[in-house]
Amino acid sequence: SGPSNEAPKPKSEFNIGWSIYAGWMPWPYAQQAGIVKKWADKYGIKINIVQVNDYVESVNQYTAGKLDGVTVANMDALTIPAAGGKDTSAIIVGDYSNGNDGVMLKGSDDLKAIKGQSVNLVELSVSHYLLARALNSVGMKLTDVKTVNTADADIVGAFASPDVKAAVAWNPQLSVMKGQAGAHEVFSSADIPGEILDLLCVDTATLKANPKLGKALAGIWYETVALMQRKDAEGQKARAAMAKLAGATPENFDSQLSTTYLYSDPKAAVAAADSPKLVTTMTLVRDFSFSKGLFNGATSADAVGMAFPGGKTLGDAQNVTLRFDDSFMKMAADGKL
Amino acid sequence: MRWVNRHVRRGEGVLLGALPILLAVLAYLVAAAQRHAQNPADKILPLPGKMADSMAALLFDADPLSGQLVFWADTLASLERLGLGIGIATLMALVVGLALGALPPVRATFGPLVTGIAVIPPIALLPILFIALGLGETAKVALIVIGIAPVMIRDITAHVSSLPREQIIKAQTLGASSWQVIIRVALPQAMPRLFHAVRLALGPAWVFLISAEAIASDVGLGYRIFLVRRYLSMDVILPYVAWIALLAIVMDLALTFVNRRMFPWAHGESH
Amino acid sequence: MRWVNRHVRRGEGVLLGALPILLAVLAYLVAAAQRHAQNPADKILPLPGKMADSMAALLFDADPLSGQLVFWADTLASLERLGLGIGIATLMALVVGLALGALPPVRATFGPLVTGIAVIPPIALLPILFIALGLGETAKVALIVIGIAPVMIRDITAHVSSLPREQIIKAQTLGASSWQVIIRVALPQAMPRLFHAVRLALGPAWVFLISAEAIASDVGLGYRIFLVRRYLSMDVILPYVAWIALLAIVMDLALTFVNRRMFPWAHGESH
Amino acid sequence: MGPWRKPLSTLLSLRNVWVEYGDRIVIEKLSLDIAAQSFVSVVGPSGAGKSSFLRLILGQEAPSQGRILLDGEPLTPECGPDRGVVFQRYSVFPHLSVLRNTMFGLECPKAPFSARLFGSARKAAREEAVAMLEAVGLGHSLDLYPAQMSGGMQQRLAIAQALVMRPRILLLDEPFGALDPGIRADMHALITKLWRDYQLTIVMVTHDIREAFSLGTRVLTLDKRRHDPHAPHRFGATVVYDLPLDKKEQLALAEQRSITVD
Amino acid sequence: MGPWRKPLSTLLSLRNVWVEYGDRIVIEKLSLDIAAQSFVSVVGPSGAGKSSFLRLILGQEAPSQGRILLDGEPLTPECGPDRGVVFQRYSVFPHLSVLRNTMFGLECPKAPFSARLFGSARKAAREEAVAMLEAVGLGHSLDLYPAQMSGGMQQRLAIAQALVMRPRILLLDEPFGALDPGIRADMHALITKLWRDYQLTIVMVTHDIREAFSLGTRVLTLDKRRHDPHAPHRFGATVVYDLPLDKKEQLALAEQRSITVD
Ligand SMILES: Nc1ncnc2c1ncn2[C@@H]1O[C@H](COP(=O)(O)OP(=O)(O)OP(=O)(O)O)[C@@H](O)[C@H]1O
Ligand SMILES: Nc1ncnc2c1ncn2[C@@H]1O[C@H](COP(=O)(O)OP(=O)(O)OP(=O)(O)O)[C@@H](O)[C@H]1O
Ligand SMILES: [Mg+2]
Ligand SMILES: [Mg+2]
Repeated sequence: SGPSNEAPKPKSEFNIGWSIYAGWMPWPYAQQAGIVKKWADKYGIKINIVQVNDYVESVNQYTAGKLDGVTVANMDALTIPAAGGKDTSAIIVGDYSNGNDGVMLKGSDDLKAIKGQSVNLVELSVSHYLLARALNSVGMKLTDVKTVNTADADIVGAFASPDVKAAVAWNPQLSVMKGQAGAHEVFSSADIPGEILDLLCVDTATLKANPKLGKALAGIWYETVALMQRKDAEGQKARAAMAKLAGATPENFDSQLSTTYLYSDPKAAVAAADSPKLVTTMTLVRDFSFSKGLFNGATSADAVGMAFPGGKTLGDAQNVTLRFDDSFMKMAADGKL
Repeated sequence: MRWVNRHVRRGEGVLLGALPILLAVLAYLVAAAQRHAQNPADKILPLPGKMADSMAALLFDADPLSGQLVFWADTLASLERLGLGIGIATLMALVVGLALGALPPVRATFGPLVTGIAVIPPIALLPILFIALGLGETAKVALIVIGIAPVMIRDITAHVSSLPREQIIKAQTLGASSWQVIIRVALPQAMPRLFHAVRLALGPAWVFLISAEAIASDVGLGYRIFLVRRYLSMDVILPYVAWIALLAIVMDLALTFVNRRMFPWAHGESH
Repeated sequence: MRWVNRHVRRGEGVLLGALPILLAVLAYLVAAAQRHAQNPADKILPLPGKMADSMAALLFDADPLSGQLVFWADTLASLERLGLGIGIATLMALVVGLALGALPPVRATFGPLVTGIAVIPPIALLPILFIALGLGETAKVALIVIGIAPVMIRDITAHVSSLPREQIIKAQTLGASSWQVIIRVALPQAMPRLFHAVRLALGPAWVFLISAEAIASDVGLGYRIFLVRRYLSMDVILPYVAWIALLAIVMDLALTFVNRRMFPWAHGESH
Repeated sequence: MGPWRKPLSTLLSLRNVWVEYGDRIVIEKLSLDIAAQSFVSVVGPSGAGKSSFLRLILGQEAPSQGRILLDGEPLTPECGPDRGVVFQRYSVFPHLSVLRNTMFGLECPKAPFSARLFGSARKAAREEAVAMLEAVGLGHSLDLYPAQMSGGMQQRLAIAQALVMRPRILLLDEPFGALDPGIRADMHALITKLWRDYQLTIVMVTHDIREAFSLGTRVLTLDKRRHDPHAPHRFGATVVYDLPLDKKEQLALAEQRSITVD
Repeated sequence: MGPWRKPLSTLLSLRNVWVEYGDRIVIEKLSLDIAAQSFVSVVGPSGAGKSSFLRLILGQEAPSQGRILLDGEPLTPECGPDRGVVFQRYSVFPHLSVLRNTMFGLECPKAPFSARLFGSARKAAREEAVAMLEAVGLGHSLDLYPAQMSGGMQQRLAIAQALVMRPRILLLDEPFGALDPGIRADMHALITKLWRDYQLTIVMVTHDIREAFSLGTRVLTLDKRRHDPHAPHRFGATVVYDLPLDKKEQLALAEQRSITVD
């Protein structure tokens, strides 16, 4: 299947949406520092890096076709565009959350104390998934707690309220919540490494018609990441600029980066994409998503098909709408950009 | 006949009024059909059949966890919050509006404060609201009240303070004290305007309700809309919005009706 | 002297009006000091010194990359959106309100549609709005317009349609057509009410502006508030909110002043 | 004014007209012809239905039963510049100054789009309006707004506004009630002159019997013919006296008046 | 009414009072004493300042210069149940029926908190109000709202509303202007009776010179003493004639009137 009966014509201007998250800050920095323009010029195209303040809205806009690509977490790529029938290619596996998401409790440092409590979190998001995995790790189920949907922007304020005893959040909010008196992180994504992946996804049809876009994006990404990883003044300057863009202090931003496992080397990213562990992870994620009714009314977890490097598929092979495409990362690894 | 003089009979009025709404519905159907012709899985403008399916599940199938019928539980929760919020705001508008409108020293003292509160966007101060009121029902009702009451108060104040001076003088020559002027002259004449103000506040009240439910909630029409917004499930959002519109229009009509019934003197053709 | 008769002189009025606002500030300071006594790192009610520090950075230090002074860039961007939004809404309120208020067949046809639009909470339809209008300025301005115009339209409609019937008749005996009744009788008498409606809409307009900027923007007062909200930086949020309130109050006063100046007939003491 | 006006053609006819508000009958079975260029005075007790009667002719209200004919055609419930009116409660435009209130009627027909005149047309209209305002004694109050005027001044403004149009049919509802005797006499002279010069048809409600007789060519009395003391609203008013006046009677009365009062 | 009322104590005195609106002088250097229990008729041209004069006594407006004394004390710019008023534009409460409008004044003083009476007190107030309404000819319209009444009916309601209070000072601004001669005569009799029985002090503005003389014990004429033809608003009005009347004159006039009109 595929969304369109007519193949999109090659075009020269593309919009890539991003929202504030530690692992995605290289994108706006690359835009400001001229790296985007450099690579776009090289391939004779124009790329606009568009900020969408609200994460959900950025993914919605991508699904609706207003953006050609978007920064998104693996679970949301599956449940929003892919489950909505939009054929999507994940061309860059940027990082995985290695403590960027966490379960917070007030007054106890034992996860088991969460039983029966109300937990504030962004429902049906990776936080929800993390909570499910956390409960699983101590032999509980989601039904053992009560979830209260809370907007991501408000979760810090909510956690400051005496009413709220438990919450699940991601960075930068999580780092502020950890600073609160009597608050304990009882479970984090570091306990399930590699399961919460942060991707750059692009519309498959657009990518097919314009492979240059994929090359330019990969070029931008790995140049910027290499720059920010440098330990010298240059690297520090780049990180400080990203911190400012994220509204954080440089120290706070560095601490966020420390819980983000950046695949700064394209080889590592290719390895992660090719690893069978990705299939296992995505199986867990899709089973959770399906159990929460996120597959658009489908009757089986197999309804949405996924393709992995090397021709492996998961779910309905006739209806593949999420493709992990390592070809551009490979080009970067091989220095062919 | 000149258009200013063309009066429309009741039956005709209903017909005429339905026309643009039907046209809007038709326009939607055409647009949706077009999008679906291009992409049969389009989520943005779902077809009626899809909406009916999704809604049927929410309407008739009990939630396995809570055992509730989701749609009705949402409606009940939202209406309760809305009713409380509008009720409190209306009461405040009446009491504060009367005091401010009828008593110049009170107006001088508290008018600027009310203006200040009216122009401060409450959603910017949510963290403070959370600390003060927690995250429960109180905070949601409070957000509605803070959102709509100042506008209503200012409207009633303006109305009461522009009552003809003669009436106030006349009441005093008839022995009325300030208190009596307020309850016998200002209050009854403020009532039709209060009804009008509530009608105008209905739209904003729903906005604040939905915002409140979007912030922290586990049931409610706004909660559901924001939850499924993550998945661009317009097949749920659109029927929910239509339902909200229907509820609001019914409230609007009921208010108009009660207003005309209770205050005939304010609506009789004068000459 | 009875309170209804106590008139407050201008100077006294300013003093009286400042009183509760000063008290509110004082209450804040006490609460903040208390919280800081318990937890010196408290972020929710920051002390004035902390706010001044944070604001100084936004006010005077240029952003290294863009070279802009953040605070002023935010203010400019927001005011532009707000101005456009309120301007368009006001114009719509005037044109549509006059047509609906003065021409019964138009009112019968489009009144229900306007009511429908008025009661649909626009934030529930944000996805559609942004999809239809893109993520640029248009969508933000449109959200403000959709948010405030219907209430304003309904207010002007109600005002115009309750103009004394005698005036309409009188104008026709003086040879006026429907069009002339609208522009020479209804329009000028709707103007003072329009100013009032804009004043009442200021608060909601800021709410919608902030909501729009919270979702899709990269500059603006609302954007900044939502950006730093992730860090619970009340030391930035509170000054920003105070600044918004100040801007709004200045607009409110300016509107009141212009209204009195331009339409003396509507404000002169009548007897 | 005089008998040569009498046999002129019928301008307005009311045929078996009723006016009801809910179950309250105000006007009952009223049939009446009004000749062109007549000056009809209407008198009757307070609440009888005189203002309602004027509203019928004005087209502001439609009768609940019966027909009204203007020049033999059914009257559309709508009024135009052929009919002028001074309402009982002086209703002038509160947002226009005295001068603009009076110029309004001169501007509308000539400027269909903007309803405002410019240049020489404006100057001419202004002069005409000022002349009329001077005739009603408001020559020195051109720039006042209605809220700044006394009751009598607003009344005179309403009169000037209607007269400057020289309508075919002029409807006056107690137009001189709020005026002092001096100004009232000036107004009588003014209206008589305009009536004669422009061949208007005038219907005037008044409570001043002498005024009714001195100005009118015909005096109508509206009152209830039957009374139910327990439900007075069950019967409506109709014409109980209809006196055509000839010139002599009028002159005599006018003279008597000027002796008694002035 | 008669000369025995004349030498009574001064109730109200105005000392060098001015009323100005911006640069428009309305009342200029007015000094005047009004005796208790007198019936003062005020006449004068339209726009002279008669209504402004009443507003001064009422306390609705403060003079821009000068002092007003009531019983020798400075008048607070506030009015209470000791003063009653009928405004020129009949101003009744639009949200109350005829009966409730009239009962209002009876309820307020007796029920400070609720401003409503219940039980027998209510019945008594109702009876008193109905009696007064019958006296002004509105006995059959108890449940109408002002918007459903004719101009004259609203005027009579305003009169009933004021009279039912029997205030010490009653201020009437053209109270009988909108009434037909029959009802007007009834009203004259009513007001004279109440004035005599309750020893009221009445100040009445009227345009009917005969009414002024037949009812009043004193007739004041307010007018400008000086005129600047180019800037008429630069001079204000003051009392130009002040005629105390004795009983004989009044009776004669009253008789003449009943012959001429009825
Ligand atoms: N608010 C105001 N601003 C300016 N002038 C005013 C204002 N109110 C009244 N006036 C002027 O004061 C003068 C006196 O008005 P007032 O109503 O007292 O007259 P009056 O003697 O009662 O006249 P009438 O017999 O017509 O009722 C008028 O010339 C009027 O123009
Ligand atoms: N909207 C209405 N509803 C009910 N009754 C009404 C309404 N309007 C007028 N009436 C009644 O119609 C009757 C006639 O009113 P109208 O104004 O024609 O009297 P009028 O002869 O002009 O009296 P006046 O001399 O006092 O002005 C009155 O008894 C009044 O109560
Ligand atoms: Mg009448
Ligand atoms: Mg007057």
